[in-house]
Amino acid sequence: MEFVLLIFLPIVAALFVPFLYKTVKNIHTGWFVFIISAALFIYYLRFIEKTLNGNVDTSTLSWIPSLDIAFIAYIDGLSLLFSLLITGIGALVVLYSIFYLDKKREKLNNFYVYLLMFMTAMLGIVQSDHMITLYLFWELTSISSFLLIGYWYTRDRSRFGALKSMMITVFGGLMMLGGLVLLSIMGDTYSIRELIANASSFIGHDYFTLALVLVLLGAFTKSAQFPFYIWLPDAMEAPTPVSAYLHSATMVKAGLYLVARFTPIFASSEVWIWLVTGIGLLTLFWGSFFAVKQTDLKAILAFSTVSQLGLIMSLLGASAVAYHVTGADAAIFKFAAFAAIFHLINHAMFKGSLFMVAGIVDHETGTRDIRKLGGLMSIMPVSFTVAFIGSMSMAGLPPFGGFLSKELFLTSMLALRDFELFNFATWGIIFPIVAWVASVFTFVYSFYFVFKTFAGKRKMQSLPKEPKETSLGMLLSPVVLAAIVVVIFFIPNLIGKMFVKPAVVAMQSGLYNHPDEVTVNVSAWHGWSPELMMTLGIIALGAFLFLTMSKWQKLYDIQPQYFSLNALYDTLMVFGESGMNRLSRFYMTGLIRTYLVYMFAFIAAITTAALFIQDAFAVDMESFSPLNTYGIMTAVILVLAVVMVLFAKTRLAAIIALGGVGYSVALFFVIYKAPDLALTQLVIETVSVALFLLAFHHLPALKRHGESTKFRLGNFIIAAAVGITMTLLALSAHSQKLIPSISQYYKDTVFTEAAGGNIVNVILVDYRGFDTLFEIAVLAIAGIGVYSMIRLRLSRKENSDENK
Amino acid sequence: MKTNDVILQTGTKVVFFIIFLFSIHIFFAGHFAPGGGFVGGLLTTAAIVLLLLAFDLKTVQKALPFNFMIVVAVGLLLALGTAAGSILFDVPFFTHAYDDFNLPLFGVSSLHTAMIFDAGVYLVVVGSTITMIQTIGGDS
Amino acid sequence: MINLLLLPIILPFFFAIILLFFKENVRVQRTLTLIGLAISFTFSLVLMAKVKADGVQTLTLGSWPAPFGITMVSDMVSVLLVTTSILITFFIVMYSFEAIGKERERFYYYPAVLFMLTGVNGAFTTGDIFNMFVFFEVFLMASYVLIVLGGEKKQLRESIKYILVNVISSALFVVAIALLYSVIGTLNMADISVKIAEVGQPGIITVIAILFLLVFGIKGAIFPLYFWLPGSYSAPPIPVLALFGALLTKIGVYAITRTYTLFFIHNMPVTHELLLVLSILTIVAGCIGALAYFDLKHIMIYNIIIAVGVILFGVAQMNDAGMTGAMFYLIHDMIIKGALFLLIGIIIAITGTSNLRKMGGLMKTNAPLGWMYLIAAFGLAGIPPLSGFTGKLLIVKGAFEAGNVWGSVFILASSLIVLLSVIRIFIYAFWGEPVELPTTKRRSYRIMIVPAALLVVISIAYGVGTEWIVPYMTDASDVLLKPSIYIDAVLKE
Amino acid sequence: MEFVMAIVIGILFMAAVYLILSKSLLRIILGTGLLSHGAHLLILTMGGLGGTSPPVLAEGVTDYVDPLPQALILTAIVISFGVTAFIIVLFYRTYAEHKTDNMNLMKGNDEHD
Repeated sequence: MEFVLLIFLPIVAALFVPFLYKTVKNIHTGWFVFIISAALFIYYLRFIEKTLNGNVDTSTLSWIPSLDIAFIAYIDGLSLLFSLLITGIGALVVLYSIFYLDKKREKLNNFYVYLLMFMTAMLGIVQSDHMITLYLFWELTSISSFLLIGYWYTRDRSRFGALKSMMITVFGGLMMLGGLVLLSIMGDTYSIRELIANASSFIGHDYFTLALVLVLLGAFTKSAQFPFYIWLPDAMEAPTPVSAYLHSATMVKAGLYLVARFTPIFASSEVWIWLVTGIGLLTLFWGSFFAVKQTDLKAILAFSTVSQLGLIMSLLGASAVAYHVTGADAAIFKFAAFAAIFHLINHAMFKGSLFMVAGIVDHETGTRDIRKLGGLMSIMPVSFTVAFIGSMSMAGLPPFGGFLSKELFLTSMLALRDFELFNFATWGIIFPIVAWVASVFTFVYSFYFVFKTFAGKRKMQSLPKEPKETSLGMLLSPVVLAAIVVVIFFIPNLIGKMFVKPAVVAMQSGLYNHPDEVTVNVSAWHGWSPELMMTLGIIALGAFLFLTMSKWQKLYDIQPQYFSLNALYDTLMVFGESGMNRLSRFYMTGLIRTYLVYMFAFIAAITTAALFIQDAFAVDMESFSPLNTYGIMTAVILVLAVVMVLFAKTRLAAIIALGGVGYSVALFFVIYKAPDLALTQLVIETVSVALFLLAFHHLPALKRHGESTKFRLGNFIIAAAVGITMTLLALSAHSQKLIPSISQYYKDTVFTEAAGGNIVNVILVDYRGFDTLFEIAVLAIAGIGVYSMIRLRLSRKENSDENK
Repeated sequence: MKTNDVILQTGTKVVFFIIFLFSIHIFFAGHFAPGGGFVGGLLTTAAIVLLLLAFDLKTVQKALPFNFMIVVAVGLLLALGTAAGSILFDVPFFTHAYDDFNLPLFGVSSLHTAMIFDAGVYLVVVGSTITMIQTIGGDS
Repeated sequence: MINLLLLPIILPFFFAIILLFFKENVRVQRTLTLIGLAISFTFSLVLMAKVKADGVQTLTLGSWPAPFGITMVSDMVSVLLVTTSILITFFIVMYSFEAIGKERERFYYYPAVLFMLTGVNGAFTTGDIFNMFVFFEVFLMASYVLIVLGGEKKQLRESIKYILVNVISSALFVVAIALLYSVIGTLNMADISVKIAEVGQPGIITVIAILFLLVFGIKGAIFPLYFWLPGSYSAPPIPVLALFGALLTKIGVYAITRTYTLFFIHNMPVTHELLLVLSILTIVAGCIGALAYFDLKHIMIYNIIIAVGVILFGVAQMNDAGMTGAMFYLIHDMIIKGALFLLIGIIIAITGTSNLRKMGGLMKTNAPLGWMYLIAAFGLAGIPPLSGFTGKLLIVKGAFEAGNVWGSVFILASSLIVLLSVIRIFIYAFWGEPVELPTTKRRSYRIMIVPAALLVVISIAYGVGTEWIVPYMTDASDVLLKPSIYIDAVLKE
Repeated sequence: MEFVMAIVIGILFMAAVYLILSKSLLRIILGTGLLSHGAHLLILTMGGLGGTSPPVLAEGVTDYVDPLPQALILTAIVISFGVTAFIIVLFYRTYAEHKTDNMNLMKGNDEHD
């Protein structure tokens, strides 16, 4: 079985969704989608056997072999773990959505099409070994996320959020593509595995750091790291199942996946370790700090997600240190990798359940505003329990999974102090401090989320709906997730063996041969270690802050609205519209003269510059033919006629003067032995003048329309520049005849081969008859144009956009 | 004024025929002396313009009852056809043929397919310029 | 059949002439136009197969030896462009049945379209620099007729500007040819290449090279010669705009590509660096415009300019990846621009306005249109696996390989602006609260949507089926990068 | 003689550009006329002006003028004639519709609404 095809199963299934939605009216379309994702989940479970032993499996579907582009599904511990999360949580979310979205009121066909599209995209990202197709799926997640956030597209906030998320994530994706292409050039392959295998050959390449930064831009934008996180809170406009799925458990983890996947390549770089760890910690702190400020349940969760993603990111950064140290020191950084993956699993579970609860509260009370909520504990006991479990896990308290991974996290951060390279000895102390402060805020917002909603006084009058416990169906998924959160606490090492260790081996390839070599043993009790002390501190300070929250929460209002990253984004977007509009207005005047001035100035400037810089200007008097009296006389006449055209006061004078120029040109043709030209020019000039005269009574009088002196001076300068350029060009080109003309051939063959005597005419009808054929076509088309211009007059309206 | 008009008109008729004949001459001269389809065509046009100046548009249209757009099309077809004739013989497009023929009236004359092509040129030039002049003149 | 390579030029020409006989009979005109285009398309496919199998096809007209007669050359570059042009014209003609109106149809609309196609195909195929000028004039003259056809106030006003600019550029074209002829003494492009190589491109030829860049740059709308384009292109009805947008600027791009790969190749640090800088500035200018407007037509028109910049950026790399990418992107852009213009034409027909702020909620009434638009928009922005991706990927790769790292990153970033500009149309027109549609003006768009849909489908196929297209594109890029292939084919004895 | 011609050509281009940049439509059209004259004379000059015989075969003549530029000019002349005719009509139709020949009053479609 080519399991690469399974990546496409959801999107192929999506093709049937609209059909099912239309025909099978009484069954919720979600059930079909549920079956797909559940089936995939079960299928992927089978791979655990393989990854347990560190084995991998690949499957290829070729796409553009000539450009070496293919879909290569590659399943190792890391991609399997993600695939399971995607399909497993996917199935639960779909189950939840079946009860959450009303099949009568909502356009379910669209919803599930997007969701299935997204599932394919995610599976593609985590399984792709080929960087180009990885990018393909990467953008597909951005697109499906765009469509899902904009699902209720008549709402302003939805559209705003959809665009924002797309702009930021697609930007990251494009930059990432740049990085991937650079990698492919340096490593001469598109395959990630092969890159990892010969990474040593291009470390230190000129492009190495640039590629690193570009790839990280992709990861950071997708995983909502500082300062790109701003799209995530606005993405909460999506229906809650979407938030639970995309914006907590899967899509945002794609960035983490990418960092994990590329760790073996980039870990050697100092920039990588500093950026990933530093930005991760900053994001952790930032997210947790601002989560407390929020009043919308989903917004709190969004910021908490940002913060948790930062936590995992920093762990991934720390894990790269393992490539720089050996022995006992290395063990602790290998530890970080374990912690990262472990927390990733925990987070997916508890955050998924929390989002679902937030959805339930919204569904049953009609609001997500935490200021209007309170005391729901007794009305919605099951929901409360789930929320409690999730929040406590998030706060890092026992007996929940989050506690374990939090401890591992603190251990890793403490270890960073002792890392000797890259200035860590000096600055490393910052890491545990920031980690600790952030954990305090994490504690605060976790409590804030669950207790402000469920404990305290009931505020019935402020609720739009009479609250009640929700249906069993909707509770099913969050309960399952909450149960897992508890279970993980008790069997962390089993989880570690089954999922985490194989993933760690995949991630830190080169450091291990077999998953069993990852010697991490998680235990709830690990002695009176510094970590535990820190945890106790967190609980103490966190509890204090939570209890006094109403006193200091106002402090957040000090931050002015215009001084934030969101404001920066808004400014950029406004700049993109009205700013560009103003800029464009500045030079797009709508006047053809302005445009011609730009063009002529550029043409004259660049040609003259090139002429002199390239040392191409030359006047070779030898090459010129001797002066000729008639020629000079004609030249004088011509120039006089030109001057008359310039200074003509009436249209008739101008037309006659123009004719004068034409006849002087004809004279030149006579002088320079071009009888055909002379004849033609003569007749054409006559016919042209006749045309002018025929059109005469349609023409306006010759007016200058008050051209100011400045205006005319400007025109004169441009005109003089162009004129001089032409003279210089003509002189230079004539003085540098490098190769004689081909025309001797015509003189030799005109009689013998073409049976003619007038060479010019024979060239026209024979040697270059093709020119003539199409030149008369031009004349014919001009005739058609004149005819239809005069005869067809559709409207005198200024604006007629409906195509007549 | 009336007499003047009559004199002018009669004069013009004469001049018209002179120019017209000259234009035909120029057209045939083209292959060996200055001239050819263009100039021939343009001269014919000039002759007709002269008529237009002397008479009014309607009279001229009556005298020359062609749809000049069709003249253009025929001219184009003629030119294209001459050039495309070579397709039938599978020689490169535009390969002309010429030979001496013994014609009943003209005696031995050299006939060249380029001449047919040039006739097409002539027709197009006449057709399109007259179309332009007629439509411009007819526009009020 | 040695004249095969002429058929895509001659057939539209022939049908255009025939149409002149049927001025009043619109039905006959429509039928003949479609038949003519279908036949031309068939022969262009045959020609493409022949070029693929036997290499560059050449024909020196009138049986004269090569540099003396006019040589027509069909290499993969030209035959690809010719085929695509015919195809797009076919769909636009189909669209015109509903969109252009009986009046225009009666006044030589179809002949003008076919004449323009003749000129376009001729310009793509000719191997003679002066003959290229003649073909330029053919399609220009036809485009003058098309842009002004109907004589609406706006059309007249904008036509003057359009014609003025093109008259200037034609004069410069003649000047450039005259200068080149003075120095090198020949007009045949292969011969020019040989002779320039002989004298090693001294300064004067570099200057002439720059002059040619400016001439073609005016047609191709590169910075700072593009200013005339947005205003002029927005004046004519949508089918004409679509034709212009899909075909005309591409001729400028083609001509730059041809001259800058075939003969002006001995002083690249000057000429190609200039091209590179101008192409980037072109993209910048296009991006500014694409964001600045709230008018459907303007947004799309500025996207034409961006695409020109991207293609020329690829060409300026002068390496395999860059050139193949440029070819990919060139053909992609013709197809997708055709599709997008037709689609926005339908939007304008439905809403009765081209102002984005006056639209909304079309998703409720015209969902299929919305999806098609979205796909085309993503294709334009180069989202894989749609049609714009491969080209952009290769261009970016080529630029990295050539060491233009920041240029490459810039190209990637510009895709975001392209995406933003076209997604904004989607968000404003299709999302949001539905606005009241002018019922009186609304009419069936079903006929119009067929050609648009077909073009979208072709663009999808172009992206997904890249594998089948690659060999053609690599052939095209080979012949561009190895002038000897072209020269040998023309000057063979 | 080419030197003089180069200057004449320069003057033609200069006058043409000057007229094209002015506000009056009529003057703009005059400018395009001068422009094509300049271009044609340039081709002629580039072909060399030193020949003694027109390129029509005659007994005992060998020093023909280069015929190729002449053929090119002829083509160019006809084309510019077509364009000129078109422009004249376009011009007066525009004038009729817009009731002005002042280009400054024909601001384009670049309104930034």
